[in-house]
Amino acid sequence: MSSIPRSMEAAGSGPVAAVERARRTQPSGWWGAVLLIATEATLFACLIATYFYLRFRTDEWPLGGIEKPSVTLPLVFTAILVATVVPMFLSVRAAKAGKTRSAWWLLLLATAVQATYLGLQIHLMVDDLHSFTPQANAYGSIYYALLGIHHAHVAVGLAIDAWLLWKLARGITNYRLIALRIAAIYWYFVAATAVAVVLTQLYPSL
Amino acid sequence: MTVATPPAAKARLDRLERIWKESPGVLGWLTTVDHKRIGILYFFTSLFFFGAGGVEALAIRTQLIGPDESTLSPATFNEMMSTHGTTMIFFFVVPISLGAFGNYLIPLMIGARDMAFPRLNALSYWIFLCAGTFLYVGVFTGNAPSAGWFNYVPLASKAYSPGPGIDFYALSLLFVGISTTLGAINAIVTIFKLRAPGMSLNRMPLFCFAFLAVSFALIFALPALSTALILLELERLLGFHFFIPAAGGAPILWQNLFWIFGHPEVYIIILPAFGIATSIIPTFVRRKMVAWPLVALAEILVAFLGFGVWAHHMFAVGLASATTIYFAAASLIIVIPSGIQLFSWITTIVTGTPRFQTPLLWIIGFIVLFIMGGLSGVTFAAIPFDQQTTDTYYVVAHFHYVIFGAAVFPLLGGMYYWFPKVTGRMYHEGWGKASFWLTFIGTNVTFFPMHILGLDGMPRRNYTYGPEMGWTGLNLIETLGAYLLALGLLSVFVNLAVSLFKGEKAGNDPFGGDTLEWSTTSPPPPYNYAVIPKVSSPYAMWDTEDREEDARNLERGRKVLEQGHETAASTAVDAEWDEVLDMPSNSAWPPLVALAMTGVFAMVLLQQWFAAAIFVAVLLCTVAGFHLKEPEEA
Amino acid sequence: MLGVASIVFLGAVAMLVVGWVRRDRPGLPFLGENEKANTILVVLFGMAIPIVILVALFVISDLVLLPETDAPAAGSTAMTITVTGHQWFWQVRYEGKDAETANEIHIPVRTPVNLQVRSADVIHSFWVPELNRKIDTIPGQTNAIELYAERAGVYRGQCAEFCGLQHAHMAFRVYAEPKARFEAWLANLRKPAREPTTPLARQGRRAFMRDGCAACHTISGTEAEGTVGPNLTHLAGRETLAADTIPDTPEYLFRWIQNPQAIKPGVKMPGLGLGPAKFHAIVAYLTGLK
Amino acid sequence: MRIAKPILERIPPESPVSPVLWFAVLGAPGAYSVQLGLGYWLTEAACSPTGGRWGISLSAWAIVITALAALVAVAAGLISIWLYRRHGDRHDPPPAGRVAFLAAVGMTVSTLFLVLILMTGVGVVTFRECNQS
Repeated sequence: MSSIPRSMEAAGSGPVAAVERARRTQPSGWWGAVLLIATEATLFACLIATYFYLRFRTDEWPLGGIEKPSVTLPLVFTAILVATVVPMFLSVRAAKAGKTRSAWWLLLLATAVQATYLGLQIHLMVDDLHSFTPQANAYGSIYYALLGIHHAHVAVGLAIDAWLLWKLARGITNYRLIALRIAAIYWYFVAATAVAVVLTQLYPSL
Repeated sequence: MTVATPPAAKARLDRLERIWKESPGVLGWLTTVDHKRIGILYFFTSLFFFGAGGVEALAIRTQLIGPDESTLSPATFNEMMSTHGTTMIFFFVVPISLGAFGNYLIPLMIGARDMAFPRLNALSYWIFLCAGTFLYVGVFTGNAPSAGWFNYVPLASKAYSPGPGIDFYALSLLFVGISTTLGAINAIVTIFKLRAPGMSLNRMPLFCFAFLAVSFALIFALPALSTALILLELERLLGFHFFIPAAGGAPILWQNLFWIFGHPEVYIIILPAFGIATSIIPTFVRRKMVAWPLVALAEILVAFLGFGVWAHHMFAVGLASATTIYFAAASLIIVIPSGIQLFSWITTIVTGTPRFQTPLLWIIGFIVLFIMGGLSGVTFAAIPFDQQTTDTYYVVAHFHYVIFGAAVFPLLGGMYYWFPKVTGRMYHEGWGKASFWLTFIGTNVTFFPMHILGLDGMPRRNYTYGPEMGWTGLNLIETLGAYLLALGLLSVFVNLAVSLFKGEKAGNDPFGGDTLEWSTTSPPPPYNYAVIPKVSSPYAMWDTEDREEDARNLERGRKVLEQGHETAASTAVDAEWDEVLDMPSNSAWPPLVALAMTGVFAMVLLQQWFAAAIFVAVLLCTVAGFHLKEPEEA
Repeated sequence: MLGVASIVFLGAVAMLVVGWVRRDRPGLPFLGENEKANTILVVLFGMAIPIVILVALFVISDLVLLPETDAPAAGSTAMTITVTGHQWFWQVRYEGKDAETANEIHIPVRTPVNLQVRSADVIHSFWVPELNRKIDTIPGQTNAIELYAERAGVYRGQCAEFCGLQHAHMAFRVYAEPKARFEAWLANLRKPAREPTTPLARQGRRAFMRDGCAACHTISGTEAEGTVGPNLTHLAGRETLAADTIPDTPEYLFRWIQNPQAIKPGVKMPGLGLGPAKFHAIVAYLTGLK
Repeated sequence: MRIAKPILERIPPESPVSPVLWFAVLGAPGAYSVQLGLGYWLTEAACSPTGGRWGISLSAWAIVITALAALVAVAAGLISIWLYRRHGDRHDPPPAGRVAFLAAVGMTVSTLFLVLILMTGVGVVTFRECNQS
């Protein structure tokens, strides 16, 4: 704790963990990620605000006789996605402690579950498309817009996971540890938006 | 520091020079990650868009020179006025302030060697260039947007604007929004993390406070615009419904989303000007700013309150009274932070010993124009008055006083002020003063009569007016004023262009500046500072002992960081030295990522979904390539 | 408001002039170099005084004056008029009176009228500067204001929200008339269109019905029931054509119907190319529709 | 395996940033944001076509929200004053100088937002609910 490290040079579990311990405030990458998430979160806030704005224009909701959404499956799926927060958190903790291998396996576990979630969600969305389309009316439009943009965020998260799995398999560096931490924050954010999105969409049935 | 460099110091400077050298020639500019070069690229690109927007403005004024003129057809007029607004706001003022001034000066002012994310910085620039080109491809192929810069639906919906003009508008703004968001994030992290050790929040230059405020405002304002644009394009390209009442949509939804972005945007435009003013005034007045903490606060506060006033653009749409009150109250209170700054500037000038050189003249012009624009702005918070004057030339007068007079004058003053720093040469003082007076008079002759016309009932965006309305004389004066204004602006750029080659050598610090950038050479070396500077006040350059210590540190090799592209990172609040970072060097990936993105946007515009998907794949590959090389492998 | 603004502006400029005059002397006039006094000055002029002024402005304009522009409560006025904005003309209907016209609104003087505004296409804004505030016409929404004229006269109004190509030519007139005159005017408006009296006019009527005009325009009492363009039942009673763009004289009317695009480029009305003879006949028919 | 090389001695760590200080600075703006956000959406809901069914009393809500927001602003202001008195001059080196700076900021901000919160509250209560003007 008595010296200023050249942190970007740290490679291998030991030095990386040492740099991580020595750092007194968050690294630049962490700030960048948090700010990006802040702007993305605002985007979701605007979309959800749009949902309720449209809802307050009318007496009938959902519009045009569309059935109210079913509650159980979406909630279960969301719970699955939220659960992946645990392996992500543990993965970061393992990496910080210098246990790169367990970090990698935990990340793989999280990725597998997240991918399954996306698959199931898309399946559910295709089912919905059979009963009503986004072109039907404003309800359908905002319903699918919210869902689609949420799915896009999950897909981006999976791409980050894949890249990290590839990188971490080749050992850890300070740079990769920061990337893993960023990925974890990103998934916390995606999990939070998943909850917000699903509660918004289930609102007519609640 | 350049005087009689001791050999030990000389060796270190040479070594730094070698480490930070970039590729020569065009390739160097294409792959550069140096914040100064990127700043210069931003500067010339946004200046080009300024020229385009200016030509459009002159065309508009020429059409309005007399009643029932037919220089422009109504269709062309509407395209001109829509493109003029869009260009000036999104492709000139914001990029030149954040991209050129912010980029070039923030790292210098805080004693850093680059932005926090240098390659991301390059990417922001290339995206900006591609997005601007994207819009102007539309303009030059006869597909300019024509629903005004705030693009109200349903006029902008497919039914009333069937051509691709609106798509060019919406997609190019989404596109440039990515660039601006990345730029804002970069600026914030740079200011948070790369401040020279010792520069705690209460020792940061006011310029940086202004840019911090702007960047935060952008991060929270742009998503509202992006949402609006995404919804609009989903509606236009894929047949979704958000804005058409028959399908359950709401036209006012667009206005809400747009102005949640749009009003903060006004402050985003003007805050960099505040920052520049607070840099120029202390230098030429030879004293520190009066009420420094209040000014720092005011800069942040303007950005914050800007989010609570959006509906004052919508007082005529028939909102509930209870709703309007929220926004009227906030629109009044937002005057206070501006008042604080205004009186701080004025008091500083009065109590100091000002030298009225060109940069200070522009700032004084700015103060006068800003008071005018501010006072006319307050009147919009009086709802009944707003409901009369909104959408008339009174509004046009008001916002040109604010976003031309108050926002662009300091940019021009700043060009003069930092010209010697960037180029190493002095501008011509006599021509500088003349160009100021020409522009100042031109601005007032152009925009002042608009107040009167507006109060007399002339609506904005009319492509013509009848002779019986009695608006002929003032319109003629305005148009002549616009030509004068164009001449004034031209003389600024001619002065600077000639001085670039013929100006006297400037030296490090021709004005006795107050902030760190004046301590390094003109132009600064690629690594900015050989020694990470010592900072113990917001006026670092006036702390002579600190600067002498820097020179001694160079000789002794303390705080030099010469093992690679290195810079110091500090804690966010009190700026204690926390780590040494390795910064990336030249990269060809940023322009490639931007090109791939252009492909995606172009294919979406053409509704070639399969090709768009291919470009998304290409984009992913380029992003992966971007991250291929890690810093420790550099 | 202008007075306060002028004082602020001149005061600030005066201080700048003081700065110029005292450019070689540091410190404030009288007070000298006193950092505390400087800060107090900034707080006083930049915060304290503005807060007082702004709160006063808020109370006066937004709490006391604002209710004057309130939408009238339902049923509180003697008469309701519905104005619908179209690209680029105004449709005017007298509710419950079965009377319709375009681009001119007649109201009885010193009588509050409930004005309901709507839009048929994009957003417009209804604005008669001398009578009341602006009110936007929003598709899917009905807004209301009170129209009240203290003195008889003609008041010009216009569209104040950019609405496309011919936003500049979307004006109208409000005629505030003594009650009796207004009633007579309204009684005439409620009648069906006059039958043509001359052979030329009859010929014009035939052309109007057969050659396309009727697809867009309504003339009540005839088979012309189009709703795209303005109602022409009493066209000859109006003073202007094409939303206050040109005077309603036979010469202008002829030029207008022969080639509307030359007078108002982009207007939805096409030039039908029927030849001068038919156009003369149509003008003869329309000028009879008093 | 490379090791991160230290280059300079570190200064001893300083006192952490206190949450009380940030409450003093951000309390009043936060309270105002809640007032605006909640107020806007309550109005939207109450004045919607379905609004009648929900029976939202805008004035009652406005009074409650305004009172709470004003309370927070006053508290933040008082804490700022207390902090400012305790930590000398803003020219001192950090952290004392920074705390004094932020406390000065807190005092100004709290005053300003208190005025704004009260203006808004009084304004909303004055008007007939959901009336257009």
